[in-house]
Amino acid sequence: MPDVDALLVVEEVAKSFGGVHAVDGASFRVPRGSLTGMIGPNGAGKSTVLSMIAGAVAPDRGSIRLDGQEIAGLPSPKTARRGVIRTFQNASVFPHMTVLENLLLGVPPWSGETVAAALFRRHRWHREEAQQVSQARNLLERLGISGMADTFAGQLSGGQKRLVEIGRAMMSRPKLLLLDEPMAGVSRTLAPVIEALIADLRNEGMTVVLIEHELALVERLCSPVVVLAQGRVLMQGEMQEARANPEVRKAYLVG
Amino acid sequence: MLDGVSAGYGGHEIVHNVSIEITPGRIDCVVGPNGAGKSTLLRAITRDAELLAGRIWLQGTEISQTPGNRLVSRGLAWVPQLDDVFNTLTVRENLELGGFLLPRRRVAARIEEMLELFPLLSRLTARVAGRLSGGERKLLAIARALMPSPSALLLDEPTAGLSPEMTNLVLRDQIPRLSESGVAVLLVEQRAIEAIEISARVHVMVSGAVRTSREAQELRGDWDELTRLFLGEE
Amino acid sequence: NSSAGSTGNAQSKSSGVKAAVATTGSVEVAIFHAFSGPNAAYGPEAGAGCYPAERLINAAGGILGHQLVCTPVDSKGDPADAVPAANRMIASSSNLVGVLGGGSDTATSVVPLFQQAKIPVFSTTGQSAFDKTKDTYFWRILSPDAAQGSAMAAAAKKLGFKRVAALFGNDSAAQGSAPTAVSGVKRLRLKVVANQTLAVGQTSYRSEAQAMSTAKPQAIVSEADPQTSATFFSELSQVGQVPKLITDPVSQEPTWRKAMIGAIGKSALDQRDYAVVAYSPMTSQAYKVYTAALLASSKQVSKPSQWDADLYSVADYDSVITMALAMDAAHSTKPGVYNAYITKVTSPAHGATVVHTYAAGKAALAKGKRIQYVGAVGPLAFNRYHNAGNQFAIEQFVNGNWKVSSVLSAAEIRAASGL
Amino acid sequence: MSVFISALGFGVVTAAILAISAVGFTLQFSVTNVFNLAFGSVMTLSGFVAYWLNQVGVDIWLAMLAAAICGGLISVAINELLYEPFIRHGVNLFGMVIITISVGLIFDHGLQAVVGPSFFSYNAPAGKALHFADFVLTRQELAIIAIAAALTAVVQGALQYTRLGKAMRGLAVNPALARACGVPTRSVIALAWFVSGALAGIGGVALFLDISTFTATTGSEFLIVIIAAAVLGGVGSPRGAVLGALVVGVVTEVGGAYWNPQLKDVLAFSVMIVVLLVRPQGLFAQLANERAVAR
Amino acid sequence: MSAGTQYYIATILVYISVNAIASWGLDLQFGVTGVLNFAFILFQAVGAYTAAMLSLGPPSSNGGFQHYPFGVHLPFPVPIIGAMLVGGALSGIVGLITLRRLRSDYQAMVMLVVSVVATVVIESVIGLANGSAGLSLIPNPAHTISGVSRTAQSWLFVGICWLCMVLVGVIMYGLVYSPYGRVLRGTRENEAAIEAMGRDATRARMQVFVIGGAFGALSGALLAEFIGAWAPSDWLYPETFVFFTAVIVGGRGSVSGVAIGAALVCVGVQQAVQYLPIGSDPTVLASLEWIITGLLTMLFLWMRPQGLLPERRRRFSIPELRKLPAVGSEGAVELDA
Ligand SMILES: Nc1ncnc2c1ncn2[C@@H]1O[C@H](COP(=O)(O)OP(=O)(O)OP(=O)(O)O)[C@@H](O)[C@H]1O
Ligand SMILES: Nc1ncnc2c1ncn2[C@@H]1O[C@H](COP(=O)(O)OP(=O)(O)OP(=O)(O)O)[C@@H](O)[C@H]1O
Ligand SMILES: [Mg+2]
Ligand SMILES: [Mg+2]
Repeated sequence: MPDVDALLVVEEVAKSFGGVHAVDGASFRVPRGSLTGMIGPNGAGKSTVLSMIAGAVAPDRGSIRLDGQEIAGLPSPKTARRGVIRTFQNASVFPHMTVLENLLLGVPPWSGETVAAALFRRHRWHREEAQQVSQARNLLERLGISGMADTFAGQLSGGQKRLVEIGRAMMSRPKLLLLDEPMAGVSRTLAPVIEALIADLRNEGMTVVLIEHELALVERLCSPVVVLAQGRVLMQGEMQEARANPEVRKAYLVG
Repeated sequence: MLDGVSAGYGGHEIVHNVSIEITPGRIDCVVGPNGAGKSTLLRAITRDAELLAGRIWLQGTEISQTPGNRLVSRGLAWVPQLDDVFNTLTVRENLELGGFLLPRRRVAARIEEMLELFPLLSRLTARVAGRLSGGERKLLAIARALMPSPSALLLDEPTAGLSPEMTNLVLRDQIPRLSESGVAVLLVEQRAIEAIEISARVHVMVSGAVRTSREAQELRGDWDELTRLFLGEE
Repeated sequence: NSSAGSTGNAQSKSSGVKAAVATTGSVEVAIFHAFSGPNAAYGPEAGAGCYPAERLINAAGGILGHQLVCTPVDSKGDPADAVPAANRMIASSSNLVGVLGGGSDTATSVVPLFQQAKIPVFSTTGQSAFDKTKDTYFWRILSPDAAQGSAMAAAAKKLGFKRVAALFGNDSAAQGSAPTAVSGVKRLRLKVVANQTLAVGQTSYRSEAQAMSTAKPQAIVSEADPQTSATFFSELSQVGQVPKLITDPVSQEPTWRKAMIGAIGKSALDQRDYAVVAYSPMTSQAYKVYTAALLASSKQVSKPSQWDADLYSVADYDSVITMALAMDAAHSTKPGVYNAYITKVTSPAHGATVVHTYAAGKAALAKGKRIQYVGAVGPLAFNRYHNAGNQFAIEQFVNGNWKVSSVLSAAEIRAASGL
Repeated sequence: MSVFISALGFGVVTAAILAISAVGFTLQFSVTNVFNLAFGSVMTLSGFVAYWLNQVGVDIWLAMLAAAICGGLISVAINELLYEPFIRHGVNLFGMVIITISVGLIFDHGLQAVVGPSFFSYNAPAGKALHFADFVLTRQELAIIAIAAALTAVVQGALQYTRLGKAMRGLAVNPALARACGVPTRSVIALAWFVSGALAGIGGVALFLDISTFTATTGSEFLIVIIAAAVLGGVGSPRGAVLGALVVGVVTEVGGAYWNPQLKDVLAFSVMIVVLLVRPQGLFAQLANERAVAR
Repeated sequence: MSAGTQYYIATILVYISVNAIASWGLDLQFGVTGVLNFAFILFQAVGAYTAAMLSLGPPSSNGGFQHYPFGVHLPFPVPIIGAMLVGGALSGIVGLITLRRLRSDYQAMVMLVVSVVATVVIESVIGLANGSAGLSLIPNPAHTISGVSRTAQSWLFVGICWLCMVLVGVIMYGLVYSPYGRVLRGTRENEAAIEAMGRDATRARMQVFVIGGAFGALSGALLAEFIGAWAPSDWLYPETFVFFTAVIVGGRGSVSGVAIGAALVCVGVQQAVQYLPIGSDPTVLASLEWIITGLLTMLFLWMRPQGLLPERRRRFSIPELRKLPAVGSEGAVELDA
């Protein structure tokens, strides 16, 4: 029975890659409107869980329900259209396209993206695009890279690519945003920007899942947190509980 | 033996001015968050990343200019973090390639020694390495690196993907034993606490630079201090 | 039509376009054929006809005071390349008076261009599409491929074979004669024990050779390019006996012989091969003049002797001489003018002087006489579709030369073609 | 039945020639990561070297040896002088495909400009046909089959059991680790190119012997079939290449015997496509990992 | 200008437009979307054959010397449109087979094989398209206009071709520089990311396969009508690489660049070689053309991998954006290099 306040329910999902049990029966739920943190040591299976939710990897077993609807095994474009948007752990931009265009690809598929519309409804998509462009510019300004709008994304530094990727995900105004270590490789000056951004998103009511290694940040932002280790969920609860939980503490530092 | 090393890829500097000394019979441990440059540091030693500045010595000889494939004969061995075995070769073939520079007749004997050292591997010799479990695979990678009996060993997260038992075996058992037999070990580990327990010195690396180097005893058991350093809570 | 392959490359003094500019006062005949690609033999083959004619005409003082120049232009053997090449040629030479060209590979696309440009084109295409063409600038001396096929069937009958196999390449040249050859053999009540079409250019025909060997024909009626023939017959000789061969002018091409000798050996080839070719009394005066001029043209034609029995070369020689005489008769080198005189200098007419060389024709015309040029291939009797057609003979290679072993009568060929 | 058996015999001959070349092609790809579409040109060029030697009276089997050495050297030279610099220049896998095509075009047409668009054949009698039940094979064909069997066995065996072979396989999957094991990667890569080129040379001469006449583009035309065999077997796997060659060879000849022989290649290619639809990685695909060609 | 010169110029112009159309088709697939279609020439051929059969009339109509399964005599522009439809449909079928399951390097090789298979089939099964003799006497629509000179007719055909080119060019601009084109480029750049953003990469590839195939077919239809004949020797598989060279030289993904590349490589090189002062041996000239094509490709990949006119970087100018929401504000989005 679907939980009323849970947007996403993950039950007993498992995935192994040629003998490696990356995820081994993980269950947790993501409350609607929450900023759920996901922590765990390297190789705990966080990214794999994320990929399964986003449809990039089909789980071997288990169920994933979004708003009560089963999405496990749905291919990633379809999952994305249901409003689940993810970022990648190694920032994944479109290198030979400008930053602004990268952001525009974040907008959910819109009218200008079919052959007929691209050709015959130019006015309409021009208008829509103009709106999207100004929105994208605002976002770039917020991200502090508005000067880079016309640069090829491939020429950016790692941290800037990350910003572009987050920006792209934000453009899509998803139901569920999955962020895989958005702070990794981001400079100290940019990190607070992203942090503020994520906080804003939560305040605006978006549901976010955040994978992050920096526990202080997780503590500041996330509630609840899901702790993964060795492909299983160790606990789900508040960060303080997690910190206090010796098992978690040991798992996080020791494995 | 590392002196002011800066390294990176394609001219882009990732590791800045790192100096670390490792000595036979001692374990040095490098810890730090993801992307700190730990692996790059090791790759700089093995010539897989560009050495942009600084010099590297191995047992008194400078090896900063030595091509990557000559380092083995100088006694250096390396277990990479990822891609640590030859996926399509069998376990035995992996070990044979590890002993590429050994005299032919030594190879078989040395493989037997390795199998004794890692009994788990002995029933896997005919298996293709790519289909091993993560832990088995890592053991194989370590065994492969040990084939030429190196005098210095670079281990990049040898316990990643290992089960707790396996981790124990590797960290508590094998590595100290190697070290005791006179090998200089440079260990990169995410399992900081366990690594510190077996190490002599700990180097905390953040954003491409060594933030502190301390004797391991100072940190042992002091989780909070370690967490502070390691998680970047200053 | 003739088929692929050659060792000789035509060489002229300067490039096609340059020649037109450099030799003012001269008139130009283009050798518009494939010099590259699978049909690369066509070009040199036509060159072996054009250059001897050029030599003789110029030796006789040229045409109306103009020197004649042969210019090679590569059609590459495919229509898409041939069309721009033809248009470029027409555009860039102001003194182009005639074209040798448009083989079976390109004729349908380029002949209309020459028609438009009002330039006479002497084609060697074997396609039936031109049997009743309305193109007034189109001229064809040799019979179409269909007639060739019938002649091959008639030859099989004449040579007394009962069990006959057909073996043709799937290229356009071979496919021109294949249908009439097969239907002819059937019409003559011979047994067709095998009828094979080879996909040209394959690396092996073992299955086909095996099937052929099993069928045990007394003779194989065949046309295929050198490489295909060589591969097939070399494999046939490995699995069994190579029977007699009834071939077409392709087998007189040096490259075909070279390839086949490599495949089954010279004596084996010469004992078996009966080439059914357009009959021309190769002992005729015109032919002797041609061979002499050909052998003297070694500057422009590499290894000239390899072409001396090649019917297409001979026909191309006759084409150039005919054009030249028509110009003399018309007192004009203008293509649009002299085209109408081509039949006049070749058709038999009462009181016409029969000539066998350009010099003789020119002299007779100068005296105001009407002439009939009887060429190296024989009389050129163009019908109203500008097709001349020819007789056929069976030839064998004896002591280093092609020898006529018998001539096929018109009745014999009619029996095979049913026309 | 006898039709089938004799067709099978012919299939083995075709397969033998294919196997030599396909193993060379695939070996080189797996070790060096360059999809070398100039391979057919190397075959032709070496085949012509053998032709020239043969013309001055050298026995064809000796000439084949010379062609092997020549093919090896040409391959090494192309790699060192062209491919390596381009790779170091940052040209990606797809760009390299285009470059190898260009090199092939330049070779073929350069050769054609020199020798002309003519036909050539070796001076080598095929020998008497030998009958084994329904198999009919000439001495020459038997020799080619023997050479193919020996060569593919040697290559496969060397890869499987010798230290250098293991180094080559190791290099194919993990160059950095191979270097760390002390493998002199540069020389091993050069060796791989040499062996591949030598196989191209032998394959070229065998092909030219078999079809008895050849031109300056014969090798490149045959390359498509080689690729089909290699892809069918799983690019990068010498064992797969041999199996692919067998499938292609037998399907073409048996198919040709029972069906329209003109379409026998089509049949083989269709088999290849169907196999790929069922097993997208080919029959064996152990050495090669997925390589994205386009950007 | 003499009639001959006019024909020559007309020919060049026709070839430029036809090759530009074809190169655009390939550019859409390979340059913009990253699909390596080594069978591209096949779709040009399909277009040519289709147009021929739709305009020649029944096989018996020209004396019955040509064999093809069926034929009708339809007026311009029906054959051309039919060619595009058939070309697109066949493209779709080939795409369904190759694009869905195969990895990209295998895709390329399978395409190459498909191209060869098609040639063998057409040459062997004479009834399909008259074997290697090919189809001829294909009517040129301009020649049916009576009452004008032949020269005028040929210029009319140039007009038809350039009209088609402009139309295809406009479509190319429309597609490439639109949100749709952005999705295509995204597919080329990063498949995982574009799928994570809710776009179906396989579908995008299929679509450009069909559209590009239709463009290829259009070029083939025009070419066949112009030269009046179409045979397997016109579409041997190496011809595809000429288009690849055109795309690389012009600039992958760049609409105007590729048109220039097509003019330069497909027409320019061939014409220029004829004027080279290196003697007359036509054999050498033909070889030289291929050699130059090969060298040009390598030269560009070394010196200027982005091509003559690199793919445009789309900039959105801010000031005009502010003035926007007026309907029909085409100027709002400015394209510059
Ligand atoms: N495609 C794959 N093939 C094989 N193994 C994989 C694959 N993806 C992940 N793994 C393995 O699965 C395990 C979990 O990986 P995952 O990326 O989910 O970890 P993570 O929790 O995100 O770690 P990190 O914090 O380092 O990002 C690891 O051991 C990893 O090596
Ligand atoms: N081959 C490469 N080319 C360019 N940059 C690279 C390469 N490999 C790693 N990097 C970059 O170098 C930085 C340091 O990477 P490195 O692998 O050394 O980190 P690490 O400390 O080992 O991290 P982890 O704990 O995740 O293994 C990262 O930002 C990474 O993106
Ligand atoms: Mg992760
Ligand atoms: Mg690392």
